[in-house]
Amino acid sequence: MLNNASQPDHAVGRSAIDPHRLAQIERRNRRERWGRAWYKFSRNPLSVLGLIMVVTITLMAIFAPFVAPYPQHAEPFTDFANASKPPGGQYLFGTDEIGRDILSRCIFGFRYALVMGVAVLSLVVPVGVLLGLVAGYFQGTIIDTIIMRVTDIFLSVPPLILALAVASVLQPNLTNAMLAVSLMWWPWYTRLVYGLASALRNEYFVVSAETIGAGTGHILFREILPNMVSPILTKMSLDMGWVVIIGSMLSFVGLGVQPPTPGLGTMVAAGARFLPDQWWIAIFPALAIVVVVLGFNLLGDGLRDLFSAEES
Amino acid sequence: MAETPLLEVKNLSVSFRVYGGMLRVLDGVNLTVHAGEKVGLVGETGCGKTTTMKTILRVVPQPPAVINSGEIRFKGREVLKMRQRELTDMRGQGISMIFQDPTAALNPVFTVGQQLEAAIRYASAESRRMPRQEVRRRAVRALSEVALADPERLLDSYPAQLSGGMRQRVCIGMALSTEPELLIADEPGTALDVTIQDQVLRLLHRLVEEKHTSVILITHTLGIVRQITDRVYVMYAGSVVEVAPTRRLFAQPSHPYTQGLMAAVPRLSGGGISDGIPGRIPDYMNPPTGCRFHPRCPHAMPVCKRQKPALLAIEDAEHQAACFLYDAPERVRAYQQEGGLT
Amino acid sequence: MKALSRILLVFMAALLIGSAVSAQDEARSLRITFSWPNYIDPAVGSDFASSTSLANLYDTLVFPMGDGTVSPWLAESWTISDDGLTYTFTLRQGVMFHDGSELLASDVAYSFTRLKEIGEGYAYLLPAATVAASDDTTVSFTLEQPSGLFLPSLVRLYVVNEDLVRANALADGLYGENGDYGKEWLLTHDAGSGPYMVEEFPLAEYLQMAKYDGWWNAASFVPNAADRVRFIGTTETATVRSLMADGELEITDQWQTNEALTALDGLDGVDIKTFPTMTSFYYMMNNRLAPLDDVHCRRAVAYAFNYQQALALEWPGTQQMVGPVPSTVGGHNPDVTVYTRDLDKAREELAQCQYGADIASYPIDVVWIAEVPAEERFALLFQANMADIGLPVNVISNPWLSVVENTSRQETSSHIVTIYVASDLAEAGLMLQQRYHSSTAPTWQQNEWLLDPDLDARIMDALNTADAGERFAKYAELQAYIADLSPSLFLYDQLQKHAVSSRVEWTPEANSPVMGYQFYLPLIGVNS
Amino acid sequence: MQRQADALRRLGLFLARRLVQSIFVLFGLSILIFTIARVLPGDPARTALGARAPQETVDRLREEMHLNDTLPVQYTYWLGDALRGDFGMSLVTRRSVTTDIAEFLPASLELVIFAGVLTLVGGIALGTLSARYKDSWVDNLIRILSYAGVVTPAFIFAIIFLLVFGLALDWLPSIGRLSEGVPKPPLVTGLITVDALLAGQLATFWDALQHLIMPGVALALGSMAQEARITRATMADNLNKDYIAAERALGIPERVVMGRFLLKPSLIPTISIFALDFAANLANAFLVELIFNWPGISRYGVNAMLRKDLNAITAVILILGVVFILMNIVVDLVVGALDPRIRLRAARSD
Repeated sequence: MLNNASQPDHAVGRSAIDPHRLAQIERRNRRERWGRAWYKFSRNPLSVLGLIMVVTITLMAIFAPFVAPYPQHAEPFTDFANASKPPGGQYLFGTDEIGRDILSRCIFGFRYALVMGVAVLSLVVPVGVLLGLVAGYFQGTIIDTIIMRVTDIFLSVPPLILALAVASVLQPNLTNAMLAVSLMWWPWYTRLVYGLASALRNEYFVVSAETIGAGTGHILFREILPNMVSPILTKMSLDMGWVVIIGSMLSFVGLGVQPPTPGLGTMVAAGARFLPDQWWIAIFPALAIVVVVLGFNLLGDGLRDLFSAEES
Repeated sequence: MAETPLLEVKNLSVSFRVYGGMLRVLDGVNLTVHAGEKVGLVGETGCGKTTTMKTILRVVPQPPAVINSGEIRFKGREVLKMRQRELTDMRGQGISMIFQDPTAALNPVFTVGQQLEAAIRYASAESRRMPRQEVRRRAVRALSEVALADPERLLDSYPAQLSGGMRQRVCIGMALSTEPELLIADEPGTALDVTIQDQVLRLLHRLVEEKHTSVILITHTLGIVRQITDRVYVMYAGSVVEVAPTRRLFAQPSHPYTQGLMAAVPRLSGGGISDGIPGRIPDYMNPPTGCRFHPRCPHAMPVCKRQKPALLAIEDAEHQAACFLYDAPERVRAYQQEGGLT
Repeated sequence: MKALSRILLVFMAALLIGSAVSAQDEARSLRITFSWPNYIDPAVGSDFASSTSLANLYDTLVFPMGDGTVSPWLAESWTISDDGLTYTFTLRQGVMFHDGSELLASDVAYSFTRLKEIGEGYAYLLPAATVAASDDTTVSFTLEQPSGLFLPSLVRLYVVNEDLVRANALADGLYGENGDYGKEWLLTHDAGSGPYMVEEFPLAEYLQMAKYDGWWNAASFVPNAADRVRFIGTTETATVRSLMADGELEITDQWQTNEALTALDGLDGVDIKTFPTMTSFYYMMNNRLAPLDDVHCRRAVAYAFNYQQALALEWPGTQQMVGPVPSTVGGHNPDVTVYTRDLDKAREELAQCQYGADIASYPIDVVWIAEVPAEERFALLFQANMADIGLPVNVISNPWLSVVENTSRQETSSHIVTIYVASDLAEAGLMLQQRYHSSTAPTWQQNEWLLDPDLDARIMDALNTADAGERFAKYAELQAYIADLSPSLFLYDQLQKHAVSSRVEWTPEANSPVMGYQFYLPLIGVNS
Repeated sequence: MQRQADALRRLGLFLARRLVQSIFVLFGLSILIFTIARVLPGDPARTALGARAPQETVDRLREEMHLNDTLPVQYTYWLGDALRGDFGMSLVTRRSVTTDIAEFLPASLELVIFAGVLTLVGGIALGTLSARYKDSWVDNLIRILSYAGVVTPAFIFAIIFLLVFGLALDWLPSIGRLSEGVPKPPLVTGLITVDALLAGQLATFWDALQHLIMPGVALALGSMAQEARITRATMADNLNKDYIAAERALGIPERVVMGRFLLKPSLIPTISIFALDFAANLANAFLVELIFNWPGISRYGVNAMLRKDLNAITAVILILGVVFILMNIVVDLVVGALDPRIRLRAARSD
């Protein structure tokens, strides 16, 4: 799991005579390592597919107003004359019961899915990682006990149900849904990082940094943290998919994105009333969810393979 | 020479498929073992000894391994064409193998007894019908034979509870428990310290002598080869480069690689051999053309780069070396006149 | 592999045998889907599923008729004292509860006391009174003040079996010596005398009832009345569709979308049945929030909305509301101002409104109920229509509980909340009280916040008028007054729609529009 | 004998330690949920009785629920009641939450256990198949299907199954746990299939089983795909281990090597993930339960959340927490049973 490959470079860096040349070497090494990594990554067509999907979805989300055929359909809009049109020429994915283009709404739906994922992870990862680092480094102390027991409490219930409980207490909207999911998600990072940190803290480079009197902050963030970047990145990529699923389930029961804002889960829930005859109203948003999750899963698996291969 | 050899390997080539291409690990291996014979196989780490042996037993993981060509005959039957059933019959009773690292070769989640008893139970059609107690009795005997005390208790232990030496003995006991005709011993005891290694080898030697088992002994340690084996194969980078009766090999090492190897003799264990010869074992992804040893060979000639040498008799067919130096003298002259290589 | 396929084979065979065994039994079975939960305690239940169950499990003193009047039922006759305060009922003899004991006047008195003390469900409909059973067949109620609603509201006084309830009451409860008043037991059991009785009630799944052959009025059962009725607690479109297609459902719930109903209509042997209800769809405007605190602005909005297009989004046959109450209730006034889309008039009204010149800087929020997704399209239509007079609109969805919370205080009440309101009785006055009396302002039933003491007094006066003709005349005046005030947008009277199997003989339109009586089971026939 | 007694003692110690930890975690969890539930605006007593209930009844209920006390005091009352198995009244069903859970938990357990069996059997079988025929078309097909399974939410499967097998083909019953007219077995475990077998009612058993298939499979597919992927990865990894080559070299038949010597060490990650999936399914099943009108605990819990039914919410989450923790203990036991190294390490640390 651990990527110790960077360590020798690091050790050399300490005893260096010509820092300029060393920096050059390090740059070249890094370039080579990235090159090798990319080569390995690109050998697996599924990982590349995942990357392409994620990049495409992200671009579509960012440039939704330009990509979507009918961007105004993602806003309050009615066209009852074209309501519930099946997929076809003018509307590739058909229209919903209000006459809105489902393709356009799905493209905007990517936005909210990604916003949710990015917001949740950017809240959760720093907090979870920091707590895990501290608890792992101060293993056996009271700090460790407090942090990890609280973590255990959050981990003792499936995250979805707790997120639902929190979301149900708050006003239903995207922000609160993100807060609810975040509140339940950080412990998973704490636990991951805790395990890694408590293994790393006895490594020679940490011990040697301690002996030369490096500060706690330096040890935590410059010595330990860089060595767990790959598992964290992998987990983040896989988690993006999960957050999207959980977000869509919250929206499905009405606790997430509120209509007429086109949240994918909201659209599935609204479309489910028209099954099976107007299947496109529910199925395309559902497929959109699957595509997002699939993209991040493929990418995450690719990263995991890559990092685990690098380690061996 | 009229009788069928026990084992005959002809021109065996095996590659490994990896990210970025194929590793051509075995490049035309030839090897013969006669009934009752003890054959040594020496060469640097990574030269393909273990792969050859695993391929003979067809336990090399496929994929990533791909058998490109060659024949393997055990008692005249073609191993590469065997069906699963025949393979299972051949393994154990016919050929059995002691793996290099006893820790890795023992399944960590089963007791010694469970593994040993399975080996005994599935050895033959008769043994499959044996009552449990009989299997157990034989398992106890197999452990006693390898001089392990308190075998009853050992049978109920997990590998993690044993010392390295005990694990090695267990592996030997297991390999012999099926009473094989041919035993492949892959560097037995390398993982152990020298005194225990010595004990283990003595034990192995004694057992195969008692049971008249044919042996292929893979080792780095030339001293052991000298003590135990009748004949020696020397491998380099996926091919056999020299074969001779043990005494003749030591008296007159002929292939430049073997000569280098002998020069390195004082070193006891694996990695050291190459210190005697400049350079490293080649990259299997893009191996050297012609003779794979030529980049490191002090006598290299242009032809060595062009063409792969076949095994050539030194004095008679018992001693052969794959080197153009042993071609007909006039040809050797012609090769040498082509000029230096470097 | 072989072993696996053998197991599979056995399994498949077992399935076949299993399905053969579980084939339908002979009894006539009627299955209807409902929106859950279903509270069958007469002092608790009040929504559609509950009202329907209660109407069939229990009997009442009087019975609601299709023409809006009530007829004798458990009570054979009654007298009203001259001051209009005391009602004395003479009970029918020989009415047996489901457990075989006889229904007596004391049971009626107990039921009334129990309902009022618990205070949930329909308790608020019945006016405060003292009740006394002078003998086994005579029970009298003395009101604190005269009420025109007392007699009609008796259709919500379900008579429970006192002994049975007492026997099953938990000692520990909120109601003093009455313990829990049998609430826990009555959740899943009945103590009634009605035409059907509870057979099985797994709370989250369905309510199964069996025909009660000992019913006092057994002669009214249609010959092919169902032996067993199951109210199934689901409204999921796909599930309902699957049940209907497989012949495992006779009547669907009323919550299916128009699209789903059209599709169901396409199935063999399934038709759509519609009938008017006492439910209307209102856009409740907050009359205390700018710009809707100006009557001219409210009228401008009322003239700008496109009612015809809204009706086109509903099931064919749906009618625009005429005035502030559903046209099915007694005392409805058909001659009131009815707003139709007329942009000229709208602009005229807007010009008179104090915010008219600057209307674009008074955006209004329209809140629709998230649990009723069909409301979204009307909200979006409203938004599009208001753009025509320059009024900006935000469309917002809120879950029901938030709406309840927000409408309970004036400062959190939005500009407009879109709500379906059902009248509990076929009385125009009751709907007026529910919608516009100050007492309901802090509830979801009124987002208007009229808080007009004069109007309150007029409504109460009308309700307390015992004479029906006089009462209805007062109702008519009130309706005209409110229509001119334009406190709300009166969208349409809801048409109730069900997909019905052709095996079923059902004429809900002949029944009383009082909620629950459309499914009066003794009158519904099922053919096999 | 001595060894056995030793092992039992160690097991007892392990369980005792885990139980103490669990009690601590549950205690913390109860504080967490109680806090979440009580920050809700509004009067729970009023909400419970409805807008029209008389004020005096509401006051009495407030008194009974100790709502007039401070939060910590309320919590102690609540905890005391909860320890006695009394979680108060549910607002949705209007009866004691304990009764509700006793009724709805077995239904969910039956569903989740059925899905769990499918997950385990299917996941391991597919994973083994995939590993055995690595890189062949079988492997590729299974891998693609697994991906589809992992990324598709269970409720989408549920809808598809309902439309295909319930509606279009009409092979399986769409809703509930039993068909109309099929006799209910006497209540023993609450799992209808088990109770029917205990009572010898075969017809009921088959009917209940048919009702289980669609929701069970819909729920199982996701975790089954996950298990298959994990099993494949571990097996493919272990397949290259020397001990497998050694066991093959000893002439042990392929079927024994694969089915015994490879399977056991490969199951450890699978089992760990499985147990967590099992507990998570109990909570995540609500949309599946909704679609198939399955009277389960998670549908009940989510309904409670949507209706702000505080007593039910707290109780359901606590119960799920208990199941989750129990499953974690079971994982530790099973993994310990599968892997002697873990057992030995645990023994040393004692």
